[in-house]
Amino acid sequence: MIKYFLMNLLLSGIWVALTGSMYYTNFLFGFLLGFFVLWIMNRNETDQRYFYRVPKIISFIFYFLYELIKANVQVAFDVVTPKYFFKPGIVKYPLNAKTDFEINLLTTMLSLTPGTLILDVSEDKKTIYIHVMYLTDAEKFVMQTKTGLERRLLAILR
Amino acid sequence: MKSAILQTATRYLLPILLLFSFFLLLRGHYFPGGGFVGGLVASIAFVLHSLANGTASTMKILGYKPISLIPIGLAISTVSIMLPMLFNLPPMTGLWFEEPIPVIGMIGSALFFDLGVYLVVIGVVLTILFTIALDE
Amino acid sequence: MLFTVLAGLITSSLLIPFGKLIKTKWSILLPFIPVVLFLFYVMHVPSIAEGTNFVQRVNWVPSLGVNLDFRLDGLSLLFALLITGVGTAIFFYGRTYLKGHIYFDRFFGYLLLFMSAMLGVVLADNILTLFIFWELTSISSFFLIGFNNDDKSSRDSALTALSITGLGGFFLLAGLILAGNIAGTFVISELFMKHEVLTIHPLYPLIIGLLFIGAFTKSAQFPFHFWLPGAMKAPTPVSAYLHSATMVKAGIYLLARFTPILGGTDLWSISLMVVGGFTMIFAAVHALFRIDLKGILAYSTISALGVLTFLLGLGTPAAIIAASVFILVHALYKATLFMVTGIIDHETHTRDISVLSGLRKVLPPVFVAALLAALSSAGLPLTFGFIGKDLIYEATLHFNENWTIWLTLLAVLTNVGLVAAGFMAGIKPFAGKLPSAFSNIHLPYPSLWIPPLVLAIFGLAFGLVPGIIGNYFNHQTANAIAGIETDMHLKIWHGFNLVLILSMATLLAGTLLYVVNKPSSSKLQMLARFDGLSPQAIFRRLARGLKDFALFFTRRFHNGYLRAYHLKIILFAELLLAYKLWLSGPISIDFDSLTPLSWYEVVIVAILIGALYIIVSAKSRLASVVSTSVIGYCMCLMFVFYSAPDLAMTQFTIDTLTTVLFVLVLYKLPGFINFTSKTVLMRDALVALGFGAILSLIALRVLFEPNTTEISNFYGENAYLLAKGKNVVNVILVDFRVADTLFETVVLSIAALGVYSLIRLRLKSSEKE
Amino acid sequence: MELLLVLVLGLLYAAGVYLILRRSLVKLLLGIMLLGNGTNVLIFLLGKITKGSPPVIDESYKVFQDIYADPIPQALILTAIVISFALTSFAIVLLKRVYALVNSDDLDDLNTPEEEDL
Amino acid sequence: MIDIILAILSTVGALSILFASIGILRMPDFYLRLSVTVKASTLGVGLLLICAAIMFPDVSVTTKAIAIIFFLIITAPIAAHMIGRAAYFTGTPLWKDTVIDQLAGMYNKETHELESNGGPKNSEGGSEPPNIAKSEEETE
Amino acid sequence: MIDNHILAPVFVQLFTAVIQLMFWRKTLTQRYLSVGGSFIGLLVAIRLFSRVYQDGILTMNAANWDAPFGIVFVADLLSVTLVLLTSIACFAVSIFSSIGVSRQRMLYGYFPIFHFLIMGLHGAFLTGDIFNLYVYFEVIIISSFVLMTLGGRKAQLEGAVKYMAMNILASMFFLTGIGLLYGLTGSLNMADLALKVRQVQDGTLVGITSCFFILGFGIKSAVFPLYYWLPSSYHTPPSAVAATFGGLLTKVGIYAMLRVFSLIFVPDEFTRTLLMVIACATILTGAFGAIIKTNIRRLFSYLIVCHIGFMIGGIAMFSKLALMGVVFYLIHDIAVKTNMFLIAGLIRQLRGTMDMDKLGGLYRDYPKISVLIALVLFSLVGIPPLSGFWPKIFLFQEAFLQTQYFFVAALIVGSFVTLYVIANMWAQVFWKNPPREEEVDDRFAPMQPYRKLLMVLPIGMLALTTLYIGLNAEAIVLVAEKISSQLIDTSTYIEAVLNKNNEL
Amino acid sequence: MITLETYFDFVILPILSISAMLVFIRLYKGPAIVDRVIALDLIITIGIGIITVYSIRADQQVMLDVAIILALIAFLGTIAFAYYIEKQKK
Ligand code: NA
Ligand code: NA
Repeated sequence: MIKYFLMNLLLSGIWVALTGSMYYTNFLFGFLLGFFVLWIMNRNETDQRYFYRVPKIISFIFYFLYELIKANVQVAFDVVTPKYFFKPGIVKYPLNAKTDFEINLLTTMLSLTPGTLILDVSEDKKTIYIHVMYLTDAEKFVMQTKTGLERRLLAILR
Repeated sequence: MKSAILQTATRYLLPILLLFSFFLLLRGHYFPGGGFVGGLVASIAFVLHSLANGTASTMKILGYKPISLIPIGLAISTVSIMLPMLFNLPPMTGLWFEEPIPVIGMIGSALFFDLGVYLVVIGVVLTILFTIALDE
Repeated sequence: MLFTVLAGLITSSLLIPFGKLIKTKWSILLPFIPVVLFLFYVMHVPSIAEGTNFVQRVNWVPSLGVNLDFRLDGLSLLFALLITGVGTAIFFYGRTYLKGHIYFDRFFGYLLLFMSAMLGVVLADNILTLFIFWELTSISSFFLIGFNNDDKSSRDSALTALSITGLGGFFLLAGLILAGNIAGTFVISELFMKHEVLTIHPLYPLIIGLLFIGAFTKSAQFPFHFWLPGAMKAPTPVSAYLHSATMVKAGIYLLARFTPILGGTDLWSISLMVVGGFTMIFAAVHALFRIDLKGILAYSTISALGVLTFLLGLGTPAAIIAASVFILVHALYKATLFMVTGIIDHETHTRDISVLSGLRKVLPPVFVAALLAALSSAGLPLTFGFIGKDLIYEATLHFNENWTIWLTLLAVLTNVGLVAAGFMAGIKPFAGKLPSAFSNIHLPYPSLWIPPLVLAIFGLAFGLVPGIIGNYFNHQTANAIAGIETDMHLKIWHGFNLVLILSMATLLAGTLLYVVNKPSSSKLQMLARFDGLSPQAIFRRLARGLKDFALFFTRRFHNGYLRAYHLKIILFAELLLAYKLWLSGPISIDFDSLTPLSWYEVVIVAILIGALYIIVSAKSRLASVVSTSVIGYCMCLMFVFYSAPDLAMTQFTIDTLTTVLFVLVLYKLPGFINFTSKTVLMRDALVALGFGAILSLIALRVLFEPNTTEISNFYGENAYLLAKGKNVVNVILVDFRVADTLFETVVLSIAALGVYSLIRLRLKSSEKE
Repeated sequence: MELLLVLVLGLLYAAGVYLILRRSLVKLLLGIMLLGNGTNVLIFLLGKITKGSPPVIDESYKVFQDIYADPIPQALILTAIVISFALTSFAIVLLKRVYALVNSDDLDDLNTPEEEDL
Repeated sequence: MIDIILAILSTVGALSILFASIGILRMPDFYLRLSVTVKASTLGVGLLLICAAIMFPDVSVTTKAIAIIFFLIITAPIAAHMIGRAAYFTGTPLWKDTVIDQLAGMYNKETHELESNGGPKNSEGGSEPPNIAKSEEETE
Repeated sequence: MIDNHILAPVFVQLFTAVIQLMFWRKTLTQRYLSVGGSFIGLLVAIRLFSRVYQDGILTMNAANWDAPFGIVFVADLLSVTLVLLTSIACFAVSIFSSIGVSRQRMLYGYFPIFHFLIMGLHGAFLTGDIFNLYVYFEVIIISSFVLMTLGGRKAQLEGAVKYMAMNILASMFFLTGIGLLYGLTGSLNMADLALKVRQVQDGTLVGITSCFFILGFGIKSAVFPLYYWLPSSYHTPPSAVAATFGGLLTKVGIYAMLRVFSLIFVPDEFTRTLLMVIACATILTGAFGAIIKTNIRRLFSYLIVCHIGFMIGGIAMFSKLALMGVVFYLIHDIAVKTNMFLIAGLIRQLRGTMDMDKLGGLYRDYPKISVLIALVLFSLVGIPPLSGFWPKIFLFQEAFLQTQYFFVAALIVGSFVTLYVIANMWAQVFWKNPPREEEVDDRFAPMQPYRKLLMVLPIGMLALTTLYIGLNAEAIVLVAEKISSQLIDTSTYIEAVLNKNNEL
Repeated sequence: MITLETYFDFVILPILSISAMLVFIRLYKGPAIVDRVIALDLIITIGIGIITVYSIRADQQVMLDVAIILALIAFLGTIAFAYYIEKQKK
């Protein structure tokens, strides 16, 4: 899989060299072009993970950005209006993520989403404690996150 | 105090910061940066590591006591400064290779001097901070 | 001459390594040094008598005008003979007196040093060289007075003596340099020609004032006389040698030496007459109340020194002749009496004249010596003292008409006292019944009693044949002092005249006084009631006052509080700078030349000021630290705005590190406690704001002062072309000004080493210093 | 704007002076740091400040094409900052030792009577 | 066209930062302040950096901008986590309307270790009451 | 004349220190390195001195940038004389330290830091650049802090805190002054500044700027009313350290003052009056303090203050004669004051205390050492013809010429108090028997002979130096005269630094 | 006509500046030390924003180097505070 990624990078590099334009959009374009070429060439290979994963990553990024903006707007609204709408609380969240890298990525994502903030990870790395701004129901919040962010993230990583 | 998140983060922050410090060191002659800032950033990398994992484990990565970097750095600086005297030039005169080297640019005694500064700064900052941290 | 001066010095320093040797029978070598020197100077007598002067010049510090210039004339020779002659006697006497003393070698070391120094003083032909030896006499005297160093009173006396003579010495130095400056030379024989220049100079009073302080302290003139009785704590040979015969006369020598240079004015004469006159009568009276033999002798010495000063003050040829003779007279009889006292003390272990009596029976040769000396001091005809006294009266009688009676009366009264004192010291212990306690006393070694006897016999011989000393060579002394040819004809018999009547009357009155006066400790105690008014007490009070003031001053300024020091430093800076700023006039601001103002700068500055306020008023350390960081980051932003990226980076990283450091150390500390009162806070705030304002104003002024940019232009133009770098700041750091950077890294390294050792090093208690 | 910097440096000096007149060792340290900053601002200001023109020669040129900020004060301040850092860090550790010894940061508690001299 | 994009990006960025600032000022407790500020400011600065990347034609600027964004993204949550945890540890009170505090009593007092399941096992006074404030006070 | 080797004294010390750092914790090696390095340093200094004495001013353009663009190092006679004296003192202290400093301190970097300190001093004397001078000042300050606190007792920490705070304040004034100077002239090279300062239109600004240097160097050299750090700290560190401090540190302030006020700001009437007032007050302050102290190191500290006043007075009079006095005094003072503190250390070794009330009996027990010490003590007092006497002649002469009678009086008071306290010290420490014989803690007697020798040898060496200064005063006067002429007429210095030898 | 430059100067930079002011008020008020710490952290982040905009406005991309350093190491201060706030309580 890393082989494909490096190949893809090489292709985009060649593209940049060929066109002679160092502008970053050109590089991006070269990357997409390279991806497409690679995908075409390796359609019949057994290991197709790279070609699934890239779209997944892209869709995850958009998902994340959407969540980010949505929540940001919500918080921003709350911040500037005189009345507070939030119901904060600290929630215990059992982790599906196993490795350090997974946990780290998840916590970073969670922390960067407005309304949630990781306070700590338990010693055995099975639980995280999240400070949530808009908490109607702790169980519901845990379920939503599990099916939303964590599932999507793990899908990319595994 | 241990934080798993911080520990994991330092695992990739340490190389990033070190890389960045080299970057600052090498380009100092052309852009903002240089031995001082480079050394400071490098030492911050280790300080961060020690905050996350404990000073003992950072010392293990370093291998040597940071205090031993000080004479090495000073020696490099001093030698690069006295080298011109061999060519009957005043000490501290900049000596340069004729041709520029890719990425780094011109190689000269100034760079060695900066390298000495870089090492001294790392040695100094880490000696100070680790000494205090270990005195608990 | 140089060698004679150095002989003592060299031998003295040889005693440091060879001290043990000289404690053995080799000690017999010691007296030969003064003997040889004495003979050397005796050999010069004929030529000096003919009026020849010897000069020797050895360059030493020519660029300063300080050279080993020596000159032997009548005055120097008299003193040189005294120093070596009495020295010979003292060395023989002292060798026996101190036999077996553990510090025998040290004693003679000092004595030799002293002899050298004294010879140097009298022979020097350069006023600074003279001063050098002058100080050496003080120092050797210090060591000799404090010779019995485990005795507190010895130490105190030594200290007093050194303080008084030392202080006088510094005044003297100032005076000599001033005189030398005005005259343009430090060479004494050249100064003779500058009499006119010096005496009409407006600073003349200052010169002689300084000189007098030097001379009076050394020669124990009132009110500086009190160190001399204290100096009697020294072993008796020392008292005999230094504190009667030679060193105390250094002041007299100085006055005599400077008479032809600075003398001859009313100021000179009157000062000397007043001080000398008062001293001689004051000390003579005091002598009568003493019961300690040495005390009597000390006061009579002071009185005699007063007489000499007085005579020099009179300044007439007659007076000068009198002085030049009296110096010798006094030296001979006083040294004798001291040595006799030493023998008495040595044998009876007391010097109390109310206890001592009848010793003539057990110490006959000593008695002879003492008697001769006492009679000489009383001025009995046929003794040398008689001639001395005659000359004194001669001098007073032939001074200014209006004063004759008073001056003569003064001289007579003093002499009456001196006669009585001389008898008390020289006759009283030997007269009367021998107490049983002293009956088993034996005559000591001849080497102890021969020296005084010899000196006493000299006193008699010179009296019998005054011509051999006086007319032959002493008139050269007088010539040297007067600076002109004097007319000296010493005779045993002048005929029956007023002077003789006065002499006889003095002798009679003195004898009567001796018989009537019964000094006792009760009288002494009565006298002690006036001690509070004595110069000694006044000096002591002054010294204590000075010490108290010193304590007050030191405590006041150096009170242990760092903030108080800072306050004083800052206030001083403010005063200085404010004064300068005030002088420099109004400031004009050229607004057009300023860079435009931006929003973000104002905000950053506002934040910075806010952070400053937090720091200044914070109750919590961490809040202060956070605010310090804020200031650092604001500075960083300012550096970014004003085109200093390197600075911004460094400021930021270093600030972050400092914060980490602070936090590492501070978390243990408790919160600030406010100890200080509101008023103090207000005061400090005012001081601080004042300082800030001053700095701002100065910066503002300098800001609008045009400057050249030659160097920074050079850097800009050559950074790449010559130094191959484009970041000019970095090029400066690693090339143009690399020396700064190298040593800056050294500073960093030292700090790190310091931190390391400060934390790690824990000394064992035995290693603490 | 220069006047702003003039104000800043005055206040930095003032605050620094105020703090070194206090009893607490921590405040003393902070005061010293502020004085250092004040001095830096003064040097920076008197080197004649300019905006938006760092003394870095453009990549494509060998000499400056435009005005540039005076690099000398910057180099001086850089040195001064590093030196201050050295002093400050040593002083901070000194503070730590003092605290360990007298259990406060009150300078008056540190005063040692003369009787304890060696 | 590009100017309009830049204007929008920069405006959104600046406003995010402004909201973060208002948030840190207005929010009633520390955790809320922390929660609001971390992401809003990261987002805001990120957007401004993207503006810079677009404005400067050089690749180096783009890479720098990306690097900065990347560094901010990885460091900001860590910093927030560390300080939040420290605040909780030192008993910084939660807002009075806080709904639930499942962290209460989970820390081992001596070792500072955090348990994962079933609340505190070690006796030590059992489950601690949630650390919810009645009013704001100086807590140092 | 250009000579690329004039920094050799600096480099010798730097190398010694760096190599010692490489032998961290090997105390024996460090001792050998220290003595060896100091010895080489001394030889180098002698060579440099004789070269400069014969050939005149030598310069070295660091990094080959002509003055005023780079940092120039200048060896004029004043510099090399001080370098030579510092080297002598360094050699002596280095030997003394090998015995007089505890092994624990050596384990934690005593020697390297000592050599860094000496390096800083050499650098300060040799540099021709005002900011570079500041850097050396900082080297000196930081290394002296460290030496002072090494293994600190409470009193040492107290001393160090005060020393630190006030010295940093001094640096602040100094650096501010440099900033103002740069603002006025755009230059940092001292010779160049000399020329450019004269072109500044607003003369009052130059005056104001000079005040900052007076303040900065005034604190450094411990003058009234800025002296507090000195008596607060000098009695605390180990004697070898105190010796370095006492002999050399305040003198750097005097050196800097001499340099800056001869070259850049020629003292005007106001400055001279100010300095004269300061000088008199300093002498009295030192004298008062010295009278009341019973601890010999505290006493010496105040004597340092007192004698600094002499030198400041000379600078205030600013004439050839006066400066000869200052330079002579400086030379004498370095040798003597260093030795005084070594002696204090020896006395402590002999008796276990430095309090005069508890001391005694040295003359009885150690007569030869006592004689040696007496020689030094009386040199300090200026008993003629020992070294302290000669410079006073110049000072008196010039004071009379300029009718500075207050200064004459202060000189007399200062000299007298010095005499008194030293004589008193002699009586207390050497003559008097120890008040409690049983409490005498003689650590010297049980030492091995070679260790005894190593302790006394440096004192003897310095005493010989002092003796030479006193007895061969002519040589010193000649040196002082040359230096003084160079200080009065700085054109040779300026030409030597700024000569465009490329164009010649 | 409103150019992007004037927009940055008169809209974006003032907003950022005001934000910094507001955060500083929090830093001033506290109340807890952790509040001050996060305020400090936010000020630095805003500083990065200001530097970015400034570098655009001054056309000085070297200033972004400063921003990189800020972004990389600013959190060290926060972590140090956090570390020792906890330690202090221990
Ligand atoms: Na979130
Ligand atoms: Na740099």
